[in-house]
Amino acid sequence: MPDDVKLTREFQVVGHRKVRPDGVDKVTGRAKYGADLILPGMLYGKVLRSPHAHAIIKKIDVSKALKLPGVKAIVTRDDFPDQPKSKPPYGPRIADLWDTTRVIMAREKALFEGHPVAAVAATSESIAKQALKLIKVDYQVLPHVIDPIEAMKPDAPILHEDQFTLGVEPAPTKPSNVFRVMKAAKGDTAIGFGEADVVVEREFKTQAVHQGYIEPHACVANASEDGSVDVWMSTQGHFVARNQLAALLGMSVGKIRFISSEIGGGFGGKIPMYGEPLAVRLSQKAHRPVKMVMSRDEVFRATGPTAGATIRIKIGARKDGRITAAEAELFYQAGAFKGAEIAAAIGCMYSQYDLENVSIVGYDIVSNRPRIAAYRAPGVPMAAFGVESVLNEIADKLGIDTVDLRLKNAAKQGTVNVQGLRYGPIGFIEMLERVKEHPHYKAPLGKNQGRGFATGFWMHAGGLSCASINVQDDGTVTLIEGNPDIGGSRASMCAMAAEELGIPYEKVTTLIADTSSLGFTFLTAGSRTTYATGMAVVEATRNAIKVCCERAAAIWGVTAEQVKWEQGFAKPASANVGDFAPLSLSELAKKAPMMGGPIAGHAEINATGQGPAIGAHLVDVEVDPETGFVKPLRFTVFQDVGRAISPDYVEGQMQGGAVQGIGWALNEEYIYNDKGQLVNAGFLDYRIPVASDVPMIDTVMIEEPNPNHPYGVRGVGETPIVPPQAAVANAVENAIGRRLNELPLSPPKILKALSERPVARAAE
Amino acid sequence: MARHHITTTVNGDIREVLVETTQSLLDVLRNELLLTGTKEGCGTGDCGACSVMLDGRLVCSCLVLGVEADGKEIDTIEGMAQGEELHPLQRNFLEHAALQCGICTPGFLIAARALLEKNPSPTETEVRFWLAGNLCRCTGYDKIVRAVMATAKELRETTHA
Amino acid sequence: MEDIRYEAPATVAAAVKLLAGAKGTAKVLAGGTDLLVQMRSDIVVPSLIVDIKKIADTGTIKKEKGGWRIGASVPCAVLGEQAALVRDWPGVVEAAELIGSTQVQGRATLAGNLCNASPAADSVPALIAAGATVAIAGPKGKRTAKAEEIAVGPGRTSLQKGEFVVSVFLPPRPKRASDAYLRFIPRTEMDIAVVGCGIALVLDKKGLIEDARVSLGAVAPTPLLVKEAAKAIVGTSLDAQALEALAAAASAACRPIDDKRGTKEFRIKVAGVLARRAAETAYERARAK
Amino acid sequence: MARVVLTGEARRFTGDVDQLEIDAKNVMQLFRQLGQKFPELGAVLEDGFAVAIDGEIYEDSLLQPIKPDSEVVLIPKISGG
Repeated sequence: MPDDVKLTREFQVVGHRKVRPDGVDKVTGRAKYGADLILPGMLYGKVLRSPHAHAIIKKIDVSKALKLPGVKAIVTRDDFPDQPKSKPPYGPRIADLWDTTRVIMAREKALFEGHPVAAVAATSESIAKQALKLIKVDYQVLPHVIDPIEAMKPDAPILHEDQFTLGVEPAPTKPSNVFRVMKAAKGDTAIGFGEADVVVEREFKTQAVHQGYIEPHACVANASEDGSVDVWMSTQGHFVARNQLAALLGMSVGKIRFISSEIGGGFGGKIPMYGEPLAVRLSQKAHRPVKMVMSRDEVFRATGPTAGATIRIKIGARKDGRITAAEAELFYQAGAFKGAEIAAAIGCMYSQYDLENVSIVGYDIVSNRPRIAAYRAPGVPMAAFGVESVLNEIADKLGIDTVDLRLKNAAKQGTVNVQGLRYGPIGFIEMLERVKEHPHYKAPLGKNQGRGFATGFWMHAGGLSCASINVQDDGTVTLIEGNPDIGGSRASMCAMAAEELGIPYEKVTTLIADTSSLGFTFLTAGSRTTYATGMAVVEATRNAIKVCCERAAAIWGVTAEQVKWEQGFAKPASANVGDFAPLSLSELAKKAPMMGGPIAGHAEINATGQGPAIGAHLVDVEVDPETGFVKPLRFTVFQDVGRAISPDYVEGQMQGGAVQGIGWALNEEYIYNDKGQLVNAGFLDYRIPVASDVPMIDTVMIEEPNPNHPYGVRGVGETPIVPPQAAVANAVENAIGRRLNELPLSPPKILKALSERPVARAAE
Repeated sequence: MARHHITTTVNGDIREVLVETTQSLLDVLRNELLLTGTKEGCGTGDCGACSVMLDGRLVCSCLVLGVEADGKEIDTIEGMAQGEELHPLQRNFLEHAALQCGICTPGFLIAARALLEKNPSPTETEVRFWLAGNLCRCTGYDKIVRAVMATAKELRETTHA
Repeated sequence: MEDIRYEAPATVAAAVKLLAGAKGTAKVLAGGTDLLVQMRSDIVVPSLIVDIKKIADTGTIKKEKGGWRIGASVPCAVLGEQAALVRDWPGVVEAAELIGSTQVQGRATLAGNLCNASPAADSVPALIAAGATVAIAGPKGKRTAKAEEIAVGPGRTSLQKGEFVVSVFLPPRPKRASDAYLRFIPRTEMDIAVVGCGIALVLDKKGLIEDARVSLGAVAPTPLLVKEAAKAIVGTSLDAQALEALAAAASAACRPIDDKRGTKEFRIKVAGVLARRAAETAYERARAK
Repeated sequence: MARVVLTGEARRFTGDVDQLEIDAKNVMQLFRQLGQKFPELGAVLEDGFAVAIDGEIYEDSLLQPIKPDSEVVLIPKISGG
């Protein structure tokens, strides 16, 4: 973006706390989410799922179910064409179609408990449910494997007979559950460890955790008789879903229109499609609209949690706290299909530090679990849990303040990370100084209380975004963009457009386009929406302003260059241009139909310049020494947010991420029985934090405007989930004098640790 | 499947509807009466998204059979605003940015109103424990609790004025 | 397809007749907070649902012979609204107010909590400690049972075909008597007890414990009445030694399992901790009266 | 000539080569030339890699100019949640 002068002026709208435009509908129950659409003649779809973790599907007999009155269509694997495998390495946008078609409907084998095997559309939910019981599936049950470390063993049951580990030399001849081994290195860690005065090596374990959005997946598919299809879907990216559906069903993209409903939370988990292709095929077969809504049980069993992981961390440091070498081995579970986010972990886990010698190896491992989906800074929190825990231990061993240890090693402008990326300005040192100045850092602690600190690094994304802006006859403005609004992004889009135009925020209405009304817009994910789509919105608005200036120039008989746009008015660019009364947006809009047509602007961009997004968390906890219960008492989140367009919603991202992290640290986990079945597939026993579990979450927004964005925006959504696991674990360690390296830090584990000897500390 | 004819008062309107025995009140509200403001997050009483008032008492509508609503009065989110005027809780939820995705919001509002009717001066702890049955995954609860506290204060001041 | 019959009789006799004559599984519906969840997941597929809320008296709380008669369909949320009941049985009320959420308490009942026969039911150890009895109606007429006699195993009760619980009775309280219930869960709310402990105490004029009942939940297939634990504190002023003996007796009585909610070792240890803490609370409450 | 740095994943396709000089005016030319030297890498560049040019990351940006003295690093694409 060339025109960055605005970074210094005082904003009228941007940065102010405005009520979101979609808010009233959401507090009155009017907003329509995935499950809220009802169409005439609509059928209800339900999915039959495998009770087995690993089984060959020998035969599926739907004849009885089809005869049940009210059943209008049934689909199985036979209703979906098989897909080719794509070539490695797989970028984020090309989920392998061979995998994806098997995620939505099992083909040769059921690969996890809850794997779809058939789907029914019927005139009522109860009939559809009844029909599922009449489908006979002949399974040949196979041995299964749940734990990724077990899945790596030579005698483990193999999920995919044609999967040979990538990234090892020589190329293996036996199939493996390890899809790939990924490496990154810088310098020489052997030399680095040789220079170290203290070396700490620890193994950490985390469990699979679910995004836990409150709205289950839901869609309505309506196939028309002309071969086109409309899909209403709760999704983080309807353009991506449309393209994927076209590929899965062998349809042309132009025949498919996706409309994004309001979305009840996603956190990465609503990027993939699950029921949509099934609903579309059912609708095609039944010639009626079909609604598919998952139950909570299905959400837990069959949609992506994020990877559980085993992580080995080894860090060496000199007496003065300078790190001399850092290594990591990452064993990540991908679920039944490849795709564990080891690349992101490798790229981020040590990246806020200026390290000379680093070596990281990551393993992407399949096992009989649902395929993982992205979850907020996917892949990074588990690795950060290990790194930040070990740094805490090193600080203790060396008797150095834990923030000072980070300061000693903080990345700065010019630092090169393990992937070779050289940083521009990066405000990590400034953030650490802010932490030290904060009253929370020095506040006294009571008995059985402890304080923990951790930092986190994430790269927010850019990518494809489109926006279109229409100035209406009366001077109001309709802005059209393509990102489903999960957390108030429409408010930020309105704010940026209003700021550019110099008109009140209330005069701008933002709509989310369907996939046929706007160019391809990438996901609401990767902390990219306000950054990338915001950029498109600003560019589209500036294009409309250009038209406004041209119209004013025509009215005044001057050139467009002689007109400037200021606070909602076209004005002569200088006194030399002439003495013309400023023309407002509404005056220009009113004249527009007679001056060549309506005023509009649009932009289709690939937002680049994605950059680091760093955060630091400080937490106090109290541990009940007799029960191991951990109560978070105080929590402060520090984050470089670039510039907060909607400060309320930036704070909300920081608070929400921190609390998800608390849940991850203390209670959340997938628990399987010996048959490979999930035993806690509900909110009763998959324990996300409730209101009484957590304190207020204080936020410190550090606003160092991002030079790559016209308003200085930095993506903020994901970073806040990176530090809390380690911060909480460090606080627990500080409170009880024992270190726990396995998440969740459940009371039984803590009570057990309390019966063991406390760790020795150099500082004491 | 046998159906039962029930007559129930929803947000002051008398409604007659045929319900299946196994249909929950939530299903009846959403699918039969087309009142989709009440949400399903779990269907097992663990998330509170389906909170409604049943004869003046806060319940999860997923844990009530539709047939049990016969002769009862039900209040849902659709009846919370009075015409153009939002309930102070609704207004404060907006002003305090107490929602992100908004799927849990109707349940929180119904539950919070029930709290303030019972206890006009709740402490932060009381608010948190009363609302513990309403799950929110986006906000970390901070702004929700603040919005409820602010509403309580506002209502106390209006009553005393 | 199989139809589920729903009936809402107006009298106890009519309910008994329906239940006794049912083919297949007949379920009593009071609050429904367990039944609806079980039906949804096909754990229970009833052929008959008998809603008892239209039976007069199942919905009321009455003072009876100095004690409290609580109808089988009285929601837990109502208990805390009765100040006199809370004064007499604070432990029972606090247990009832721990069942699920505020919303769940708007429906869930003490009788339902008992008859669901979960080893971890929150109100049951409190009821057992309280010496509560239940009034049961059945084809052979009315009978009374002790709270601890209802559950015979996880999900199984001693109720015979055609029988249902009409009310729960909490006995009258002498002076200097009180009770307490504590449970351990990994969160602060919304969980099933990993361990639960109800204790009811009566003190003499000197402040020594004259009578005690101790009950533990979630540490055995059914909630336990632990007489040894009570014995450990009777005659004491709940001094440190008595508390230790109580904790040891409580832990010794546990026969828990490892499951997704906690380990055996954890449950045994925490049972002792909770017994101690609940006793202290009950003792303080009793002394204040 | 821009200096191209190959680390981690990219090195799987380039053997011992961890740096090379390439005369490319934009990313498309860079990818083309890398593909000529390392055909296996060339096959996956567009789908699998982003580039960092002098510390700024560009994904799917074939037309992004590269200056003669630029440092270009190949980085595996990652996606967010």
